Amino acid sequence: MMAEYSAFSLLANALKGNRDWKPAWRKPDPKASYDVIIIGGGGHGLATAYYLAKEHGITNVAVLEKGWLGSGNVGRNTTAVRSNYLLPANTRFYEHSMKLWENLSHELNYNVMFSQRGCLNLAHTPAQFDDYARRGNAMRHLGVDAELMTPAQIKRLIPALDISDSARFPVVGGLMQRRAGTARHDAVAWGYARGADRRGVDIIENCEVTGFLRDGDRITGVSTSRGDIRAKKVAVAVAGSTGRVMQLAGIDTMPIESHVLQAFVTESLKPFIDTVVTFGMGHFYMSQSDKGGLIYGGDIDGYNSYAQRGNLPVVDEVMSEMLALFPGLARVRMLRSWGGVCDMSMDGSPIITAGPLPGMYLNCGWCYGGFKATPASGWCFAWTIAKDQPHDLNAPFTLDRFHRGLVIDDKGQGANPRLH
Amino acid sequence: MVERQSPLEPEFHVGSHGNFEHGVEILLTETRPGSIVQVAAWPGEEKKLISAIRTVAGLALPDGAGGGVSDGVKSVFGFAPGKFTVADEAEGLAAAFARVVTPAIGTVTDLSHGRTAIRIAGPKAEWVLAKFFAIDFALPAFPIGAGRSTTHHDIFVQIQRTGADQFDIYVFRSFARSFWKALCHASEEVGYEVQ
Amino acid sequence: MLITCPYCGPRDVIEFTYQGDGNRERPDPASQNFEAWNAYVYDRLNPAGDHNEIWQHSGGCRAHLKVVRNTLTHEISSVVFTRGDHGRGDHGSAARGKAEDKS
Amino acid sequence: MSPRRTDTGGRIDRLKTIRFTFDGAPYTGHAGDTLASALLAKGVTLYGRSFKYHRPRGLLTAGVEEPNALVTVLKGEVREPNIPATMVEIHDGLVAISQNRFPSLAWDINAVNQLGGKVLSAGFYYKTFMGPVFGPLKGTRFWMFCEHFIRRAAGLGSAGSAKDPARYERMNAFCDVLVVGSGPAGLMAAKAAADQGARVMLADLEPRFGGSANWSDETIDGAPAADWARRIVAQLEGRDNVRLLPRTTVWGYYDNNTLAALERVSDHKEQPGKGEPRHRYWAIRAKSVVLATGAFERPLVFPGNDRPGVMLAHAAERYANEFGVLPGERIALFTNNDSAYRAAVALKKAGAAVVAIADVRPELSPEMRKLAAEAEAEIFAGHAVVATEGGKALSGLKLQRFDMTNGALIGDARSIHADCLLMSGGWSPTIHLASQAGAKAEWNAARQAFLPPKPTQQWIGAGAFTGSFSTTEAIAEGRAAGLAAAGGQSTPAVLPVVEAVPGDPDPAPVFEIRAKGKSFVDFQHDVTAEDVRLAHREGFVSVEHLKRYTTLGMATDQGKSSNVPGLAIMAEALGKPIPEVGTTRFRPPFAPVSIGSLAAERFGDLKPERLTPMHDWHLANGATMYSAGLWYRPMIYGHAGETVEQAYVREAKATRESAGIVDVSTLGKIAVQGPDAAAFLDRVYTNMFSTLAVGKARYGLMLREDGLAFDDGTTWRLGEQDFLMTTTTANAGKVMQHLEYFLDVIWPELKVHVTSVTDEWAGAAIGGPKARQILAACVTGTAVDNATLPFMGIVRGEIAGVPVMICRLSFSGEMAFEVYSGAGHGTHVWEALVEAGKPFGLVTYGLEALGTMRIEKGHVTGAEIDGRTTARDLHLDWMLSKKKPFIGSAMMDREGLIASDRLELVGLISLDNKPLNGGAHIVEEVDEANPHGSIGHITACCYSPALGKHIALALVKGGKARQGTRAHVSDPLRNRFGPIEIVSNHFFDPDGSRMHG
Repeated sequence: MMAEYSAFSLLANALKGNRDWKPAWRKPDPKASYDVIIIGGGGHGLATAYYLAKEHGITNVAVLEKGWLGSGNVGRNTTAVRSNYLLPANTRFYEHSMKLWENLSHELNYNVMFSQRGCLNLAHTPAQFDDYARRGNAMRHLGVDAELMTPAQIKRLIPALDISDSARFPVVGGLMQRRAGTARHDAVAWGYARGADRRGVDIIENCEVTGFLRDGDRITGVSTSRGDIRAKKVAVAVAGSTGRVMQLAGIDTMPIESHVLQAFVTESLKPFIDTVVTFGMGHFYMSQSDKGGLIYGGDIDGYNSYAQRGNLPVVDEVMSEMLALFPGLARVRMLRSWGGVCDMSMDGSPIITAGPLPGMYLNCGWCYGGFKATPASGWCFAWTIAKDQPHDLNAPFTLDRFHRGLVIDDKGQGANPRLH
Repeated sequence: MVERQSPLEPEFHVGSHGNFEHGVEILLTETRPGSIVQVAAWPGEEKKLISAIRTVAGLALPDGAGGGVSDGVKSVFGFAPGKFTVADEAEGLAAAFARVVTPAIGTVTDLSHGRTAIRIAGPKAEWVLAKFFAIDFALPAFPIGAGRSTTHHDIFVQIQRTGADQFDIYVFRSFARSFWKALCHASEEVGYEVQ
Repeated sequence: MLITCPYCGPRDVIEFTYQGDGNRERPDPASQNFEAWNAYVYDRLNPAGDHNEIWQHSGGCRAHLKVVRNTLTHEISSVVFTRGDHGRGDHGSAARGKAEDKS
Repeated sequence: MSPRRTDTGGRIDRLKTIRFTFDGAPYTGHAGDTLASALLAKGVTLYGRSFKYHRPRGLLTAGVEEPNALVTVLKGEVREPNIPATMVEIHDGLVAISQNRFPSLAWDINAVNQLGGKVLSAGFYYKTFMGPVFGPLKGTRFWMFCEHFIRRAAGLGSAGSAKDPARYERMNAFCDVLVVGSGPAGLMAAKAAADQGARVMLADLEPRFGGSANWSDETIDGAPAADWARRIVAQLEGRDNVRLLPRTTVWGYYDNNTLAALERVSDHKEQPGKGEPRHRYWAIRAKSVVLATGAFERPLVFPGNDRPGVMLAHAAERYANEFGVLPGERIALFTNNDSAYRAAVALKKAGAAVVAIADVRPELSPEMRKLAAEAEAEIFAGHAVVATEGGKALSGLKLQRFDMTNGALIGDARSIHADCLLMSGGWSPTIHLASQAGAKAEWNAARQAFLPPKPTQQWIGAGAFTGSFSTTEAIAEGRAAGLAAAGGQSTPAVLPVVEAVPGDPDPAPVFEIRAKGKSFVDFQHDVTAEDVRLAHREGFVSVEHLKRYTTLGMATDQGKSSNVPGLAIMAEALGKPIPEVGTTRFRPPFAPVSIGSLAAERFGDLKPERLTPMHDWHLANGATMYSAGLWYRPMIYGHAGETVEQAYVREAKATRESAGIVDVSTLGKIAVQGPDAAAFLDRVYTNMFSTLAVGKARYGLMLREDGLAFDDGTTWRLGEQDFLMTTTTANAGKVMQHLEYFLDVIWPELKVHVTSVTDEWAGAAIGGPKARQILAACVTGTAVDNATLPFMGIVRGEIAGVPVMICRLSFSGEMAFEVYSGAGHGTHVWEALVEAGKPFGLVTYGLEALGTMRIEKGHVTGAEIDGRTTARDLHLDWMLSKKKPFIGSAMMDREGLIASDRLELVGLISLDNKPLNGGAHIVEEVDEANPHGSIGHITACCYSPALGKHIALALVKGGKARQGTRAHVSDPLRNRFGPIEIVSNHFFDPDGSRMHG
């Protein structure tokens, strides 16, 4: 039995020179077959494995990761967690996630550093303020916390924010979700991996899926760089790589485009901002990590890409918006930038469903909001895989909703993934 | 005749500004042409349109995308496939084109009020423009007479080089004042004069 | 990233607007084939590799371009007008050579 | 003894004294000094505190890779944190302070963290702070409580909130050849390319061009290398095809050879020139790039290697030769390679005593022995440093015999008294830009380094960047690269002759000396060799896991000196060769970049202001402006003492009673011209336009391809083939792109041109019972009576000598006219209309009154056409032609779009006579304590002067069927609950008798 993590075990191990710590998860070789194979060792895949084992007792499970565990978007995001959506299907789902987040460190015995420091959406015109009020009220009517803030209250919360009337887009107010916040992204992957591993799940890194094994239409397993592996059920949770993996199954077109999203971090600073803040007249969001770096991002680059590398126009745009809110940061320096590949769906909402082929289960369409969904995504996907039907929470997130006109379009942008 | 109001008026300050003690290296002015007209040909009708331009404006367009010419009074340049901007100190150019450019050739759109023409000249004109636009202003890449369509963030412009050190910028009227202020600001470093 | 517009020459990506998958075929306007309409509106090829795309040179000549671009490397192997030989002749793309970008 | 300035030498100007302060104490230095060299010359040994343990730290390097000596530079209230002192050029008045210490650099309370030692090992925070399962601190509270303190202890410098008064600028550049790095390789490349006539840019992050030539003590063509470099630079300066960019860090290599660089234009000046930017951000499109970025020296990992006074060997050489500063009086060296011997000689020449050279290699070449003798240094071959001594400065070190084949330490340690220890662990080529450009680095076992791979973009490497560490090679490769980059033929040439000390470029494969005590790999983040081994034990063995788990290489120096040693220690733990552990991909930026420079000219000016032709008139006449997208529009023309509501009620009331005028110039206007224009509009709009007569206008609705409502507006037929389309203000650009897309991509056969003419026309809408009389009073050239100008008719005429186009259409619901004139005449016409209206009681009104009147009429805008509603939801299905297909027609009847529980447009009347709020929700039963059961929301609301009630438009589930029923507003955000009646959206004059007149 692996040692529980605690202050006591930390001290006890330190006294022994930290020599007795064991690997956080095993590195097993793949077996010939499993009950469930999950393609994708990111946050969602690992959470799915964890909840399959924990909630449904299905432990003969393998998670296949083509690179190192957590190498996709779970380790490339800006770590915000919130459930401040407009449309009920989204709000309910993300609120379920929020509730799981609130107990996640205990549940996993791994400190994912979930910090409920709040998320504030700034409004810059009365019309936008009304829009946020609509959203906040929608949340309140589903039992989710939300409140409006005045510029004076906002200034007290974020002293460095420019709320002057002379700003090009003055702050007229904001929508605050206090229970929102941030978490340590890598820890989420590692915590779920450790939790799943302890329940018997095989986590297999450096194992790339190269094809699907089929019996007629039915999916019966996968070919991988480490050999064929059979399974009763094959679940796909590969986010930005959805197009690639589905192509291996012979499905060429999907309501998904893969786009690159850049994120940025500054050099480490003493505490500067104690909440997550978003700009209403563009696309900018920022928080501060516990290490002190300001972590921020903006819009996607806006073209299909698998390159995990962006271009300059978005860099310039994000920094311009950042300084419009925080003119004191002009001399602070951007330390690092990186890119993640986002699975942009046609309505900005995800897909968690059985199918589209028999024996296959699909989890994708996270756009750039997948991190905060991690617990609920895994929880609902595990349910769907275990019971062969969706939970109420993910029932709206079907693949056929687009064709049926049942889109869940929080931004109202239509079938234009670049704009979601 | 009622004079047209310039969108730049409150921000148009004649005189020398910025770092001019070390010499003025930029001249800025609004050229206020009487006519700015867009003429556009249907595919395959470009030659006829070009000859219509010769007929109406007396300007012979050189070959090639973005090619153009100016005689100091009238100017023309291509800014998109089959599309040209023609400017004239005098008013009435749109009506003149409307008589010559038949529906079979293409269309004529009067933009005399809708675009503001700003001229930037001087030894640092390329330097200042490079602060705004991601196009190559060097003479071999952007010859005299030629035109370019480009943008600076939200501001769309057409630029014609009307001299070795001189560019005419056609900007949407509603953006003109903001752009003018930015242009003045960017010229401070090298010293500029508004004429 | 630079895209070589057949009319304007190489320009920074900031001047362009992405209009997505260029492989889609719009059904005949009067068509009642809803599968085809749905596929056209919602389903996209999303290849890891060369992709046929539509871009608009919205910050330049505003022409729409068919672009072949590699989604893994961002390398562009071909750019042509969506309208085909639009504007050939004196003020088409002749002066800038063929509408191709091998950079 | 301590560091000091040498009596002679260095490339500083000893005649120029510069005064500055550090932590409040006054110092002096010379022109050409960095903050680091100037402080070092004054004997300062303590520069900063490390991140986690707050250990005292000195200078490790002399350049951009410095992890320890970070300072905050103050310009008044404006703060610039985390700047390496090695990169700050001193100037008079410079104010720098140390950071991450309290109360002072010398006495830092948080240094107590060092006692935490092994508890604070890598990733300790993942294993604790989860808190109790029950009680007040359960859930996330305990962690958030701890986090509060952790955050305050973490972080380096502080950012400020005062706005930076400095100017930042962007510059777009194009060149044939960009040369990055101006050492001998870069200089030769730039010269060779320039000689070919190419447009060349040469960038170096240092203020002085020359790179290693500035401090190498070598001679080139018989002259000191620095003089040779200066000569080449002078030649380049005189050429107009060369742009020289000193103080310029090329930090990003993006697609298609787009490179990003930061030029620090005026940081080194007391005051920038008038209009001069602080930083200039160069976006460079280079046809070809020469990467001559050199190499970084690596530290060795051994106990106490972080003590102030332990420094990289070449850094000391640089301080001595370039700045005339000795980092110590009694200097020892510890090396695994030959390059340190050159440093020993240089320091000896500069006046220091070199007391010992410990070399891990048992066998040393005669050349090295000769150099050691020249430095009068005692050699300890096959030895390693196993400990250092001292507090805030080094006092000594311990050597022990070392077997580099197995890492064993043999025999007793011996102490050496020294105030400075120089280390050299070999060199890592600076391949960051090549890596960013998309290629994976390749391990070279001989050099013990990652070398640049084959290019994936248009670049050529030269010099130390390629692993060719000698100046002779750099010169030859530089010239060849420059020629090739410029497309020139490689020709034989007589190359400059270099006189350099000998040296084998290959180090011994030793990275760590395992002995008791903390051995640092990542200095800033306090990652020790033990931390790397702990990561290994816990399975965090891939290089990315190593980084993320231990934070190795994540500090402000981004692992420039720590990556390879860290990887080597992990490789050893795994028993695998280094290349199998992998290397991380370098990402932009190469070195941190000011955010101001990236915002550039948009710092303080995020977006342009779009102004209507009458903007100045509005301001002069008391308008309060409203920012709508980029536009500014009058919100109200308030009278003294009026509230916003009083003003708009007055304006709307007056309009309905007599007449009002509003600026509508912001409406999108698109000229749609050509023989197929009418046919095109039939496809674009849901209703028919081909049947519209010339001289008439029609209201049109557009759908998106998916069948949802997109935009609405009137389109005027000005000629058989000539239409003027209007769009909503917000959607003007989107509609334009929509039309262009269909014309260019879907229907290229249509002969239609679309042109934005929004800015061509000034628009004034004048409405109210007296509107026609006012027009009649000022319009000439046409009648405006009902026969000449019927509803939706268009006439041309003149107002005040200016041609105008008048269309009779109404948004307010009154008899109304839109008067269009050339934009340059807009104010002229507006003033004439206002003047003509005075006898009739005409008021000017703003967006608030406009919105009020449209709510009263039940017209939709962007609040209702929100991208989720259909024509049916908005009761616009009468506009859906059944005679023709149009964009969206095939998709608009899908099951989800015709469901009965869709949100539909309704009107609401407040039954408690209290105001309603935008964004309030509608419920059947109020539950203030636990709001639930929303059936819709308010999209727009106002006090209606026409009805004398508070009313709203709303989208409500199955709304049409609910008309006539009661419900409640539920607005828990603003604590507003109350009864409402659901009614038709057409509150006022539903049959339109007023506008039809």
